[in-house]
Amino acid sequence: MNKYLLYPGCSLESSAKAYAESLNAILEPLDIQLEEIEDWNCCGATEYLGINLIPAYSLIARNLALAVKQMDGAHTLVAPCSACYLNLAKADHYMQERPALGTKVNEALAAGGLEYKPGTLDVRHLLDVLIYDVGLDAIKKKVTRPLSGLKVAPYMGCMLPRPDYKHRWSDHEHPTELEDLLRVLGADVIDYPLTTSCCGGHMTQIGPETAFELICRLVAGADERGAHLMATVCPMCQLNLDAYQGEMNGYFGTDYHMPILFFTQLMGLAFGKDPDELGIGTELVSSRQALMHIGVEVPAAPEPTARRKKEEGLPMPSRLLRNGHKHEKEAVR
Amino acid sequence: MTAKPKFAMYWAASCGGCEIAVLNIHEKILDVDANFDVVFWPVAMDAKYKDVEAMEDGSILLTLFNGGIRNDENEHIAKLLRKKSKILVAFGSCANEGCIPGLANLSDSREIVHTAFNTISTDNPNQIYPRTAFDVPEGEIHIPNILPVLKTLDQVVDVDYYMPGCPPESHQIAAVIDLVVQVLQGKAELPPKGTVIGAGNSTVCDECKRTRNVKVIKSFERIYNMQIDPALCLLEQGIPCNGPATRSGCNARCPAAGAQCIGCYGPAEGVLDYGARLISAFASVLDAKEPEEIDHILDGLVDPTGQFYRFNLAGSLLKAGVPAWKAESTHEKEKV
Amino acid sequence: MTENFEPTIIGFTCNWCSYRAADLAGTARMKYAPNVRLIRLMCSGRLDPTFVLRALSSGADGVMITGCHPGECHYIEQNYKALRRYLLLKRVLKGLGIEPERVKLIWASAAEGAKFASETTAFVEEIRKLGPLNWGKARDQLPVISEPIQREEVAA
Amino acid sequence: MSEKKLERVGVYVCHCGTNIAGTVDVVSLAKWAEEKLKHLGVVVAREYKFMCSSLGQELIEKDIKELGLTRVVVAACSPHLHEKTFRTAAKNAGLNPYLVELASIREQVSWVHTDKAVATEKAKAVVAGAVSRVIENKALEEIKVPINPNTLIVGGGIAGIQAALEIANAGFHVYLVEREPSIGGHMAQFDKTFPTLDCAACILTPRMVEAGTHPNITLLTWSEVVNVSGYVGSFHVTVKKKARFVNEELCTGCAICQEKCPKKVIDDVFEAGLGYRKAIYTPFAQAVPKFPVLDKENCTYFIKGTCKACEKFCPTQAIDFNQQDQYVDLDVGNIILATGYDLFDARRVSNYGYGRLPNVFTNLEFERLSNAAGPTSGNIVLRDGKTTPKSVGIIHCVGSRDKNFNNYCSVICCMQGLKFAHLVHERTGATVYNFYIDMRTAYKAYDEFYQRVLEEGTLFVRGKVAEVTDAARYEHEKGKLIIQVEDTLIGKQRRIPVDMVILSSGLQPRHDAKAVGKQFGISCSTDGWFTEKHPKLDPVATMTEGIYIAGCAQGPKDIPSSVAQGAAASARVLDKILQKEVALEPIKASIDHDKCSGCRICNGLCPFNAIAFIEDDQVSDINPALCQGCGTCVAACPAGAISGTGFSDEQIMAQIDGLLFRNLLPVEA
Repeated sequence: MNKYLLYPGCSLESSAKAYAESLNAILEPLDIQLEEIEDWNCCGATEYLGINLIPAYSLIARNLALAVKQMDGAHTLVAPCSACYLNLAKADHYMQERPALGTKVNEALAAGGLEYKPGTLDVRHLLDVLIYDVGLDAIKKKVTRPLSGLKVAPYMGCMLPRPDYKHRWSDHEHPTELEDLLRVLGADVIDYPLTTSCCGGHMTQIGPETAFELICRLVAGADERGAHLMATVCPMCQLNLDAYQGEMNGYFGTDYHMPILFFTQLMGLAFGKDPDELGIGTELVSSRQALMHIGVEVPAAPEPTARRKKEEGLPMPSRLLRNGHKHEKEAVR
Repeated sequence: MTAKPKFAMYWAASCGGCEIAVLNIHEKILDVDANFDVVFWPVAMDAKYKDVEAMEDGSILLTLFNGGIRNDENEHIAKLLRKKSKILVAFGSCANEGCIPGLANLSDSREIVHTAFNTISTDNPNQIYPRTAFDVPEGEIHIPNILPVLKTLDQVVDVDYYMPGCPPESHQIAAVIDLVVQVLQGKAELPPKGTVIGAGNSTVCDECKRTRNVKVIKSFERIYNMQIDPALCLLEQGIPCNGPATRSGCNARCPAAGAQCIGCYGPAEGVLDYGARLISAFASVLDAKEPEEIDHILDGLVDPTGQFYRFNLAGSLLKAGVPAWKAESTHEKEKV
Repeated sequence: MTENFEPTIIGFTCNWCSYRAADLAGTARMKYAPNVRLIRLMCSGRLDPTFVLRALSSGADGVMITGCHPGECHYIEQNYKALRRYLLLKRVLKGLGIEPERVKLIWASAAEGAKFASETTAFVEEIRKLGPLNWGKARDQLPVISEPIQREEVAA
Repeated sequence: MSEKKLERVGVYVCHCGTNIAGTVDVVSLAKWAEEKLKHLGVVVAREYKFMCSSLGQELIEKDIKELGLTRVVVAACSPHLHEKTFRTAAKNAGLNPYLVELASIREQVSWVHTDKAVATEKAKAVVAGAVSRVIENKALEEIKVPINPNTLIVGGGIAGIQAALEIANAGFHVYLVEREPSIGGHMAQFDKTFPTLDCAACILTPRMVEAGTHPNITLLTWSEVVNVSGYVGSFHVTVKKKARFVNEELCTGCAICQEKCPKKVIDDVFEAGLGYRKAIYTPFAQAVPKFPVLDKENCTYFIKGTCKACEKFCPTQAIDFNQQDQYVDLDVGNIILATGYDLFDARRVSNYGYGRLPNVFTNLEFERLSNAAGPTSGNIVLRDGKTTPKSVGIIHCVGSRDKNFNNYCSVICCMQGLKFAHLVHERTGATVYNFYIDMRTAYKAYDEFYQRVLEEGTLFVRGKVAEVTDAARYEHEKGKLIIQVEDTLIGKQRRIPVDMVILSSGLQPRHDAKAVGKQFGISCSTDGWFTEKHPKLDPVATMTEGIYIAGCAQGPKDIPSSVAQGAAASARVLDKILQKEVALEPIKASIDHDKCSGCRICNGLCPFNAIAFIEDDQVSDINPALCQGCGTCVAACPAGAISGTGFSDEQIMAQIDGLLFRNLLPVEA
């Protein structure tokens, strides 16, 4: 039973609860013990580092300092979410590379009686640990219900392979780790060239049209290649592709129905767990149809509660767009 | 030649083994008595410095001087005997290259004195140290001053012949005595000044009976925890044997007895620095290419400085370690 | 006294790599510390520890040994012997109380003029920090050279 | 100083214009040498503007004759430049040339220091060192070594063939060793050559036939050099002739065996993986020699013990299944390495998709596509082997001029890209895009070819291609390869959909270049190409006497340069052969058998096996012919029994003392 320190991150407690549930479900068969860090705090996601470095890195480093206190033997800190993994890795990397930053951050941490010496912890993503520590053979042994017949588009997102400080991934543009894992689970993995293209991140809040464009490329790319569903390794990608797929369809007048699941959910299925243990069914774009290909009965999603009837009012004019005219349909039909 | 030629032997900073080696030539000592008039040999007969001072210059035909120049008394007598002797021979390793006493050159001479009077077995509660000059009613009495760096004989006076060995082998001493006797009888020529006599001009391996193959050193071992193959060269068994660099003449006495040569016969002909030769020879045949591997093998040499300069430090290019030179420079300041 | 102490260093180079690196530094007009005086050997394997001891005991404050990178020796593998002798010699120097850092081994290929220049200057600064060796008062037996060396500026 | 007779030393300080005089006070240096080194034997010290000039040399010659000089020190530039000049001058005046010593006060003093006082001081030390050293120099005679007129050429590409023909035509024998079954090298794979669009086979095969039939050339194909020993004039080389399983005496080259052989194998070497060959094959029709080779790994007989079709149908029973590898021993005087290059593996640039996207081809693959003898008989088609592309993108500098891969420019990819553009236009009428960073068309008629390809309507986009992807975003991109590039001339990102992409991969040193270099005793540059003796003035020679290099083994170059270097290398070899002997530097080691105790420390130190142990005398001995003069054994001998000429202990010890001003007259304080 090899022990790892876990930094769950905010999404696993809210929008990506399914990721957390499916992760717990596969821990036992894979003989991994994840010990959550006491009193961890937000990792600053994508914005904070862009606004103000020192407080952002101090915020992140606080987690590292807390993790060091719970080390006793385990020296790997696992982050299931790509954004958390990247921020924690960046903090450890730049505190080492730029001693001035390191000392300032440690001054900040000292206020809370904490301190972090860069390099003590090995910050790694969950997928990296599963493939390179647990190993594909060990995973293959646990597969009881191979996902054969299920066409999956492997989507690793852009934060894992770039910037790959410690050269953990096979390639910076076309890494094969997720693909190899899904094949071991028996899935029928499609050749998906957009595996590390960006999902828009928080552009859904800042510039929706750009986000919809990026989401559309990813979903259309998977759909064209006949994928039944997409497997992701990051709650933010899952959220963007799943929650905003409807709005994207509305924006482009398309009708995609591409379920977006976490790779841990697929692993759970392959290990023979039932869907509700894995949080399957909570996704907005239902995976019910897709999973029929492997004979998995997903309980019908509860009828969406009738939306509060909007009081009748005057029809709203469509939003004025930046270039003053309604966008022309340049996206794919 | 009516009166027998005069013969002298002196014992400076050394262990006296060379004197015993001379006696060790058994009945040949009678030849010495027969052919020489021993005028000055402190350990064997009673003669005073003033007797030697009274002699004319160059009146002693043959002087065997053994021992390094440790204090100013040694220096004084060395100069005196040089004046009085026709042939001055640096006899034995101490006179030639400093030998074991020369190892004092690794430390500060004042510390040596301090240690000498403070060993566990020394009872010196109120820290009394010898003073080289002391007033007594009869006047000022002196004891010799220790020199900061032990010097070899030829660093103090001009030496005619060198006879290495610690001690020189008795058969070699006997041979030298025969040679001088024959020269006296006009039957032989003295070799050119500065030659090394009583030794071979190759190295110990020449006389060693052990079989020798291409040298590759995989590790250095300590002899006491090894099962030694009696026939094979010791160096090839990992024992750091100085034979390859040590002058021949002793018939490889030690390797024949199963012990490694430690270099008492000094450097081979024309070699400037004995230790450097061994450093180069041993290092060149180490079986490793990466620095870590090389260092790992070298860790087997517990005391490299001792291994390479046990007998030759005072006669080497560096002559002494840093502590001794520091003592010398401060010593100079004190005296002046 | 040490701040304007100008160390004197003897440098051994091998004819095929490091000597040509020094020449290349020259043709490229790279500036480096003037304290090293070079001797050309056919190969770093020709370096006899006696040379180093001779230099140190004759007034040098440091010795620089240079040669081809391991594996690139013109005589195939002779620089490995130089490496082995260097490592053993340093241990003996330590035993004699001489700072082993006074002798340094640097690999420089014929194309590495810049490296040769920068390593030389760096080594001179290291020796300057260690101060004069002054072996056996050897230095003051040295004849006084006509005028003391004033240093307008130390080349970078 | 012992009272042995003083040498009469002349010191000559060169101004070298201002190169030395600019930072070293040459006048005071000469005066200082004359005064302070008089007691060592300096009788004259001059300074002159250009010592290497004939006037400068005459100065020395006159002094030698009139003042009876026995030693000369010239304080000037590096010995690598003018040592020979001043040695010849001394020789002309009757002084043994090895009694001259060069003190380098230019490269190692004036050019690298700025402070004049310090530089002059250092120059004094260098001169003092040189004078002390030259006194210990011994007169030496150059060792004449006979030159074996045979030559070994490794690598049967165009450079190797050219060199072989030049030497063979001059009447001397050549052994041409080639690793592949046939000579021809990479050039044999090309369809056309730029800029003349000559068909590669048409201009190459006649040369191959000439080499194949030349009485003075012995072809050793399907062979590799496994051992090299000896030195210039007498190298001893062992070549392993791999078993062809075809008896060369009986085989007529009728190729029936190739027809009948049932086993098809993908030909990764000659057809660059695009075409097939049989288990028994010749790489291409015009192969020289014409004997096929049986590929043991893929032959059904060797795998299962069945088939033997080739043996059955061979009219002359030339097939011999138990043929063994042969080892051929050759004695040659000189060796030319023309081992060529490897292509950069385009897979390493993952964002160009080679190996993932079917319709991305490398330049070598396209050469085979466009070659009439190629797998598609010259039809340019997509990977499906049927559809002709309507639009083609050619990307230059793949893996070259790129700090992630190879920094250097591979010289030929631009012209090759232009050639491909022309061929695509000519054969398919497709629209062609060339993506380049700089268009490098430097040699004769190259730029004119570029103009011609421009006029044919090729669309040039200046920019480094970011990505080749099949992820279409728009309707018109579906089913195409989209080239994402920043067009730096219009400052915009562009997405250009094409049917086919050709990657102009760069040239790289052979994967085993370092090992081959080590085998022949030459070194490789940091990039891995063989290191030439001098990049500008001596590009075909190496540091090792008697070993020459030619063609792409020395660095990327086009066919004309490779041919020129092949001829140049052969000229260097011919000049050695015609001299019949070569003078070797008399820098040798020798053992004094009286001092040697037979300790055998030195026996394992010589990579040239020059040191042997004489059993009956129980002493070691050095063979002067094999000794290369490195001096490692001189330094290692514990008994000091080995001495070396040219760099003796006495010389170096004296130089150390000189450099440290240890032997100056003590100045009365």
